[in-house]
Amino acid sequence: MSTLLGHYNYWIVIVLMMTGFYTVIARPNLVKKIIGLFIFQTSVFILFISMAKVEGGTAPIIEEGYSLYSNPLPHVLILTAIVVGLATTALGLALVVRIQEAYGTTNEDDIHVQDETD
Amino acid sequence: MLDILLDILSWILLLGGALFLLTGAIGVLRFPDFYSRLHAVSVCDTLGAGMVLLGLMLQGGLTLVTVKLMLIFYFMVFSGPTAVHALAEAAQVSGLDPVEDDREDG
Amino acid sequence: MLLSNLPALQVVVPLVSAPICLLLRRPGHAWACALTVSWAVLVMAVLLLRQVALEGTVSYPLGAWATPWGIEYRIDMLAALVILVIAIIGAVVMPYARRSVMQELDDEHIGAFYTCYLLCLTGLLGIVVTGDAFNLFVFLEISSLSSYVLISLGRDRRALTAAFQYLVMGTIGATFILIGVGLMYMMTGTLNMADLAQRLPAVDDTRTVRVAFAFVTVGVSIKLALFPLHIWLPNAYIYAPSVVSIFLAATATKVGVYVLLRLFFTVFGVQFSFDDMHVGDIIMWLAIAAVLTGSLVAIFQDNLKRMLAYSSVAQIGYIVLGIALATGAGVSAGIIYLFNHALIKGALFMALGGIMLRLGSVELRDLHGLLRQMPWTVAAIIAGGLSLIGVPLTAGFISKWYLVAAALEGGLWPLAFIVLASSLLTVIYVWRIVEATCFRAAGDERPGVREAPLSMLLPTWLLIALNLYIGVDAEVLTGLADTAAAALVGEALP
Amino acid sequence: MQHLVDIVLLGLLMITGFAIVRMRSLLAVTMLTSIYSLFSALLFVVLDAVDVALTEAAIGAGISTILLLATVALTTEYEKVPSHRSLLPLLVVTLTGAALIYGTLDMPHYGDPNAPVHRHVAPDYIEDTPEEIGVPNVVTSVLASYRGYDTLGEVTVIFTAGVGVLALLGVHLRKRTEQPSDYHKLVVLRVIAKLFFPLILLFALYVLFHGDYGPGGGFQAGVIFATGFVLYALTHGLGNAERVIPPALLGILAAAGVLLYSAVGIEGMLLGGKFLEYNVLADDPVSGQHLGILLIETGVGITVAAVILIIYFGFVSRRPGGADAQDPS
Repeated sequence: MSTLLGHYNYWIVIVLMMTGFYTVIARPNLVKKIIGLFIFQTSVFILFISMAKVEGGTAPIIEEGYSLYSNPLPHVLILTAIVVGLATTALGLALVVRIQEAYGTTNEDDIHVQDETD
Repeated sequence: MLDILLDILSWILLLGGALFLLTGAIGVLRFPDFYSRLHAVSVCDTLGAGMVLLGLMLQGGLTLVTVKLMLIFYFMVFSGPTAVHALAEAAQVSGLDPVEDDREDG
Repeated sequence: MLLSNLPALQVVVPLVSAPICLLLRRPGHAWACALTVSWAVLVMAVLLLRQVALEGTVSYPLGAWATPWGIEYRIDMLAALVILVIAIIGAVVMPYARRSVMQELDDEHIGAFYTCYLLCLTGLLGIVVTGDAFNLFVFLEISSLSSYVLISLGRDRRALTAAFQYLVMGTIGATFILIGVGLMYMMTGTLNMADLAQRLPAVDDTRTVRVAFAFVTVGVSIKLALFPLHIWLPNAYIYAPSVVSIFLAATATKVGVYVLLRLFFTVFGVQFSFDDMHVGDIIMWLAIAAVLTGSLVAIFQDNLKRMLAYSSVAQIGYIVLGIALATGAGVSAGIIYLFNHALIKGALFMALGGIMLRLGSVELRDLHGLLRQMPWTVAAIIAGGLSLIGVPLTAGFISKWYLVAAALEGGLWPLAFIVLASSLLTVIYVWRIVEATCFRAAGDERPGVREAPLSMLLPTWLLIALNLYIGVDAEVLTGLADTAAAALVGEALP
Repeated sequence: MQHLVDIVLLGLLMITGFAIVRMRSLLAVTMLTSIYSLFSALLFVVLDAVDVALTEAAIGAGISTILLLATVALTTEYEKVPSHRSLLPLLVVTLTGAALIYGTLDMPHYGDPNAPVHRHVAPDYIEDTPEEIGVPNVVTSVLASYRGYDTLGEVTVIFTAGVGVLALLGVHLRKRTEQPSDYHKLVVLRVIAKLFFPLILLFALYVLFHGDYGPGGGFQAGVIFATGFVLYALTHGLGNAERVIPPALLGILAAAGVLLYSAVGIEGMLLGGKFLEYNVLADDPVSGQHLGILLIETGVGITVAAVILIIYFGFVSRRPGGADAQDPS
């Protein structure tokens, strides 16, 4: 029971991560793949932020009247990771747009067919 | 005494606001076509969120938080109707007609 | 001031020059900027290696914050060697780049090209220098994102799909690494690698740490293209502009290997990695599979770039084989192999770039009788090929010699046999090139095809010369590699 | 109570996530992705990560959604049904998920104050920040000072993305300052946008300079600043927006931000300290820290705002009248 209460949120986050991961590797549409990556990464962010939480703590902005703060370090890491995620998303979508212009499709299977007939 | 009164008032506002928001959500699900759904959203949202904000302001008292909440309120009063206007306009331009008889499901 | 801040400058100089390079409007200026910086990086790398050789491991606290609170730069012999590899390739490839890039890219992209090259250099150097697990992730992303852009600048539209595939796999790999780092942090509360190494043994029987280990390993394996996670590599190398193929083939995967070494030996320790997790057995089988399939597939390729790309998959297999032995000799062999392979593959891809410039194709059937028209380039390919096979008096011989010796020392004679047998496979595909370029008559006329320009030929032969030099006198290199390997294997022992 | 809120939010995230996998209309999926991001931002607030929540809301729900919409407008709206179904992805995902769940079994419990993460390194940040850095927001002090080098790397990453989009899509300056074809219909939007535009920029500056005391900082400010211009471009046409802020200037600004950040680091070296050491920037360490943090946050803000606008212009200028692709009308 204590395992359940102590870990249920991690388990849900893992399920979320895997939905994103599945979308990346199973879907042939390139935009959908990028969305999958986005979900995958966002869920990993939740994992990090969850471990920073202290029961009864508050946001790590030092103020009088509070003594227990959540861990600021994972917050910092995830701030960085969010920006890295945006960079990846932007670059990936730019590639998708160029692929659409070059192939006329954003479906991975169609692209393979076109490449093989070249 | 005043504290308790303010507290009760703010809770009434909060709960009332929540009720309106819920009504709006049900409206979106139940109304027949796009325009009436939009109507449900815009009216209930403005009122509901306004009430919630007001309730929170009463909770906050005379602090910086209340000022920020007022700014949010100001922002919402303008942005809510504008967004709904833009949506309705977009729907109209793209050729979506309102359903006049609700038995024909749109 | 300069010397005491050397570790930071090693990364900061290319980092600062990247935005400056973007601001320079003229393509020629951007090239000059990239060239100057590449040479400066080489000078710093040599100085740094000297410093490490004299004083031992160098530590540099960024922002002057004490570890583990701040980020630390930590350079031991292994790191200094890998930095030297990157710096040599960068310094040699830049004079070469001017002509090749001018021909293969549109003018408007050249500025962005050199900016991305500098960013990629920054990222790769940053990965090697850092002593912080999360900082490694950040610089990994810098190098990855810039290499996606560099690959996508290839002329063929397939460059776009190759870059996209690499982006998806690379991001999955990076996210796996992030998960692994997160789990390690969760169990220890620290991100500094030295601190992690101290605190992990206390919790290394927990399932969380085991899973963390697995995730980082898989993530890094994607980056270094370990079989069967190599599927992004061939297309990325083939359709990228020639300069990018050279640079990435010679450096990017090597940095991946470096991260793997760092992880297995420094962070988790030999005992945990190899005795508890049995990672040695797993990667040994994968490496054998990589060596055999890579070589076999390479034999049947008609596109030379593709042939070399698959050969890279095989060569990475050899390097990992050395690491899998987990002995001082094995790791040392892996490091020597890493160094030499960067030189060999750099030279080979450079020669191909020259052919690409003059011929516009690297299909085997278009190269018939090329020896007459481009004797020096073809000679470079043959010399590089011999080194790839491991013929005595080349660098390739030294690396294979040490690898076989390490395998025999561990009593694994079947392994030594596989190394030798797969060298025969290498002979076959190298022979195919020799046959086509030297013994086949040119089918159709190739008017106007002549020797590659001197600016491209000289760098190519410089690398070949370095190859031959190491083949004759490898003492310095093996000495440094032995020191690095001893530090890795030794520091983890009780 | 805490657990209840957590469970509700996580449940909503699960529903959204499954809907994203199942649905084939990419427009709908884009909106759901935005909602997913908003829910996670809410969860971050509940988990005390206010800075992260602000960033996630601005970047995940804001900018990413705009980029996705632009891409969907340029490609197809409906995803094709895959021609073949393979069990391999499902197998890989199941194995990965199972491994992770196996890994959770020895984890410290959620919210446990005795977990290693709360005992080592982090407590010192909270304890030492007031005297060493002198700012109340510990996230800012760690981000900008203790781990300032990571942040430099992060600015470089976003700069790389800007250069990449510039190389891949290019930003073509429009000669015509043409108005959207349905310009007259946008009166309401234009008026409101004009009303909000200065306020958004003001808010961005507030977030930038208030980052020491409350949630906020360079990234968030940069994103908000950029969204102001995105709003302007949406309502007044791309041509007009490019007259306000010319694309050529954006490249320079993106580079300038990175250079400002590195210059602060190098200044530290020149004054005899280490790279990115702020203590030496002023006479006493704490004001040096203040100065350093302010300068680097400004650099971050400049680069982020410029790069996001480069990316936005790159996407929408991809076809004639590009901005119309997302115009509400």
